[in-house]
Amino acid sequence: MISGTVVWGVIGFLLTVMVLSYLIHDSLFFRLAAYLLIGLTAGYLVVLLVNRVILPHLIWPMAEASWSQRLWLLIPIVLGLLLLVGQIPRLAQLSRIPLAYVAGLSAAVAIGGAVFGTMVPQGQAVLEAFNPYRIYAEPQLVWVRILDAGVMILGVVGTLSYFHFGQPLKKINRTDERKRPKALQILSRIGEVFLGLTLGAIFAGVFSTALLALIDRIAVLGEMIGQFLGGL
Amino acid sequence: MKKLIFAAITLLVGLTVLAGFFFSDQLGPTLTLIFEWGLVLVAVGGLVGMGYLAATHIRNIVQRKKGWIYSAVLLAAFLISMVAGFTLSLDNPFYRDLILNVQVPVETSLLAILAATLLYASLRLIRTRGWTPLTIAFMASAFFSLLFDLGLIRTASGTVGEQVVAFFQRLPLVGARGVLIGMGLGGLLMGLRFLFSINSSGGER
Amino acid sequence: MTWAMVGWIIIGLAALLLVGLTWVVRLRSYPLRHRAFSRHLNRSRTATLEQGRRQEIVLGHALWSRIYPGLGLSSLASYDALLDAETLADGRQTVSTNAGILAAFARQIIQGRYDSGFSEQLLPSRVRATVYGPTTFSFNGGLMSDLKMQDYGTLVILGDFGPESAISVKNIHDQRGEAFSVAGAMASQAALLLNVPDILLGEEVFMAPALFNPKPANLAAAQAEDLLRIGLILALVVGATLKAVGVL
Amino acid sequence: MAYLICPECGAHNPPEEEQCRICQTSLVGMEPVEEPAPPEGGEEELGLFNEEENDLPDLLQGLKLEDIEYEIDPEGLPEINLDDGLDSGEEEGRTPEWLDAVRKRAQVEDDSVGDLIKRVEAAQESVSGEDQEKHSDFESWIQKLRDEARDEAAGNAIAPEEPVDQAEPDAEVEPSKPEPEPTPGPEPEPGEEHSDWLTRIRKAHGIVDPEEGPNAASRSLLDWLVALEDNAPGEEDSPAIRDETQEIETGWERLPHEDITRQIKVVLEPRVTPQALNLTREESDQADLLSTIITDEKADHPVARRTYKVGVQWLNMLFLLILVVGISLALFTGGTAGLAQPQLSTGGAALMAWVDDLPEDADLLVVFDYQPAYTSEMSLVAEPILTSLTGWTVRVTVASSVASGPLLADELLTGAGLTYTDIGYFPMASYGGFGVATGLSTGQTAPGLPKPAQAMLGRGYDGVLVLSDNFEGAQTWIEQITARAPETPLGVLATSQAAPLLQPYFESGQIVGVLSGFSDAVALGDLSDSDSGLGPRWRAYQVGVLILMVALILGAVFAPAKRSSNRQRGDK
Repeated sequence: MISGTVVWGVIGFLLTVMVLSYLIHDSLFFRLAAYLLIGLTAGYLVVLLVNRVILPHLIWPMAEASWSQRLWLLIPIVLGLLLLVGQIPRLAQLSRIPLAYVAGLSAAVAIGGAVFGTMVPQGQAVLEAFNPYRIYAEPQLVWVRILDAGVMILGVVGTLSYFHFGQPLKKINRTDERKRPKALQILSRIGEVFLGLTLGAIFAGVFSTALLALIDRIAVLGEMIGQFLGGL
Repeated sequence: MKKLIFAAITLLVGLTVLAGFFFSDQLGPTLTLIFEWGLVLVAVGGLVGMGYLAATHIRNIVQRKKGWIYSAVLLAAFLISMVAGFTLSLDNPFYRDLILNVQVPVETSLLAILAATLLYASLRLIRTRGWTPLTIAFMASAFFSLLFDLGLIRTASGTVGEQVVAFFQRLPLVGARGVLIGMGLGGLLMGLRFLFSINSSGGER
Repeated sequence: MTWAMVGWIIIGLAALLLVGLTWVVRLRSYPLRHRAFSRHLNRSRTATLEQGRRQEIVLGHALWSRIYPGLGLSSLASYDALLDAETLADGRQTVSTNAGILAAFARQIIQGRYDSGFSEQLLPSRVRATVYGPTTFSFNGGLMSDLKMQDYGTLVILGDFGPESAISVKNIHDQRGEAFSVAGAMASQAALLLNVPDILLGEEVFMAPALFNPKPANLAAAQAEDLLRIGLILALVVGATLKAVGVL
Repeated sequence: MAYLICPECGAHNPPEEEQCRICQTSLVGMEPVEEPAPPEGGEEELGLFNEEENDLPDLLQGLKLEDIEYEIDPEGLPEINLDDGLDSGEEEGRTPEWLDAVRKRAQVEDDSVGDLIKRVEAAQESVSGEDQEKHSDFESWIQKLRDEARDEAAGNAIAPEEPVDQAEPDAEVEPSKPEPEPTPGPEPEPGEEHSDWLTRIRKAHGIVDPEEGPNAASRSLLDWLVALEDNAPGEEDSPAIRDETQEIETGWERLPHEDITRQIKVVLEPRVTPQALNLTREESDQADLLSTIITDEKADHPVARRTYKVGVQWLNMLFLLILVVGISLALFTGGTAGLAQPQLSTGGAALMAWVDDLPEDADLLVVFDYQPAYTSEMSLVAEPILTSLTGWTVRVTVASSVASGPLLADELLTGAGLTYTDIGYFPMASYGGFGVATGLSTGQTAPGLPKPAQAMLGRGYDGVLVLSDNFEGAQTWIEQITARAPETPLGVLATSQAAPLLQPYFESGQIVGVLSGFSDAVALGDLSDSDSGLGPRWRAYQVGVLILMVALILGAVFAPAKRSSNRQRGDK
């Protein structure tokens, strides 16, 4: 009697071989594995969205709620229906209403998130490096913390300058089109270095993670082949 | 006229949510309601997306487009997964095994392919971008990060060496803060553009 | 003054600047950097059209990006600027995402554009929004397959996406096509920096709509962002000084 | 009127523009060019094709575009037979909608098609104004030229009076297309003296009439031009055209491994009509214009083509082989000697200390924010924590912000012998973080959370553990939870790619600790324990990382130095 573990192990082995065959050449096997993943995941997601979002947020409350609450619940139901019906080309305009709603919500979330979730906390963190109580908290290595603070403001300001969109306002020819206004141009050189340092460190992390996945797959293949040969 | 109505809906919802950030006590319940509806719409949008996915592959099969056989495999897997999910429920061990034992090997293998891709790409960094402060800093940073990761550079705790190493390890954060603040600024302007319908979500010019 | 108030001041200033520059000043021109990017993109898309090949536009993985708020919206704004009349007439463009709601937005944009300018009976094919897969990796698997099965000449990656997109970039290069990266998380930018010559990093991604379609509204947003950034830089420097002397 | 010509794409821009409307190339410093004054008399009307109109993609596009609000009733417009042939599927006598649009555009818009049609009408009017007999039907006049050209080419005598619909008695008839109607209009016999120059030019250029076929008789000049484009590729090497070539930079040279340029035929001199033709100035102008159109259509477009370098593929395969073989050898050959033991990060040590201090019946909220692709790394990172918790009576509650979260939780926690309660999946991570954090802090209604989940969040937790595969995901949860429920300790388990940017949150005290990446897992594990499998994997990991470092160095060493100057794309 073959156990489920063995069956799933064999399936995992085959799928791994099919996908990794892509490293040599894009093949029928890779596509089969990829489309199998898409199909299964899509079906799973439909079930998940219905069972974990639509039902608990719309249908179940509808059953329990009072009449006045049901009126409120009708709004998302109608919006959802409009989004669905709007997929018919002739009725496309109907989906503009729920999309306008989502656009407004997304815009507000983006604004709030950008300011209160990113700009303000990150700005605070930059300024915090200059907090004298923090710098002189311990007598030793004060210079390291002062250096930290200096590097922090220089790096952040430099990186921001690097992102400046516009060219100098004075007339330019095409060879100058990558230039920024002078002061920002100097700062942007520093920012470019810090940006490189950040992306380099992240690249190392990304490669480490991907490498570990490769090692895992090779290990799985090796173990399965070992078991197979051992079983002969 | 229709454009005005859509713009008004966007503005009304957006301003209410923004006001909710400010008057969180007074507008708390309203905010909750708006978010609930948004969540439902995003979920319905997810279902619509699945509809697009299915429609694309049904079209491929009907029109016998190149690779239609893969579309057939996809649709079969989609139907099996959906029917099994609704009949067996998400907590059924077999269903969980079915999904996870396909997802894990295939996705991990895709990530493994990324390792090879990054290896190829690392051969081409300078060829692609040239010797610039950005690329030099990028290479140096990647190098030292990998060395630290391998444990080839070790420092005793409480020494100046440890502080210096920690200082260099903090440098990537500086650029990251700059990027995050900049992205926040961009996000703020982009949000305002949609809020004021300067960028239309309807596609008309 | 609390930090929350600082946040509201920033929002107010940004709104005033944007409205003023968009509807009052109505900029006719604002010289942007990275023109090379849009020139290369235009050239690549033109060559793709002339060769009868397809364009692939990826809108990213999320409308509500987690830590990069606005990336989802940014991808829609950039796509809107990329959807030109010749592409609509040619119809050989696929716009893809793994977020259903983003796909719904993209479809609406496409539909709106066709409704306002085309007799569809004359079109050999139509630009379509599609979802290759519902999750990041399933999407990438679908994209990788499609890039190999069909003849793509240009790949433009917009919005919020991860480092796995580097695989698709290699695909398009193997197909003798060109890739252009706009946005993405820092991890993806770190991965793509190595093999995508035309890439916008960090905040530069919000310049994309103005680069692709330098209409007054887009230019106004770009200049407003520049002005705010300069203000922010000054505020940080002043704030750091005040903090150091113990005033803040 | 003056205009600026874009140095990049050649588009015409108004003099006040600072950048090209088409390709955004800077026009600053460009000298405005004066549009040549229209020649006298009928020449303006007969100067049918200016540079913009030669842009056939635009012209074809214009045929399809209808994106204007019409102000003029199309009924009032003169008839021009543009539809026959192009719309073979149309019902006879019915004007297709796109043609109406084109005609309306002709009245209201200055694009290539509209302007072209206006000029055609102007030509007809002016010609009829000068001489009622001459060219009263422009289209049939052009058609006549073609017929004559064909007849002459076939050695027949030109028969001006020959009915148009009998021009091609031996033309092969396509069944799918309806037989075209003869174009109405007066007999253009006086036009003959002007019309034969065109025939001769066409003969001199050896141009095969693209209109040959059943619909030829009723096609218009516009239709003919459109068809010319279709025929052009087949006529590329026409010996009749004197070309010179030059290198055109196609913009692909920046692509990593090759510079692509292709030879593009560019006519450097205006066409000189053979003396034997004995042309008048008007004919000569028309000859130049037509020649330019024809040459433009025959010329190769700057199509980008990368020559595919097999060598690069081999190099990639070589490195892949080295990577796979190196990893395999490291994995499957025994021994752990010579391995450098990684140093446990301070964040990792702090997290382990925090877990050790938890009460045995601790109440933990575990957030699953990683995708199945990262299962192998996340399992290794989580193993030390789960091992510590095994045997305790901890109560674990699970929330997920990725679709596969519930499945991964089942695999990871059940595998470690822990029981847990799943409070749901949040389609939007930031939204889920907001809901969970609100629930944690208030225990009251949290948006996006079903009631059972709120009940689970109502009680206080001894700690929250976030398992995330990326910095962004982890940061979302950190910011939401530390901002709304700061009293709840938060620990993070993350992949290597999230590690570099998470350390500061630990230093600032927002999180109690962060265990990230394989090196932390190895530092906590026992390399000598063969059951853990860490030793071989760590060895393989070291090999892989070293191969990457070598690749980076080789890539830098063998990169051509010239790139540093011309590889400035995107300001990098």
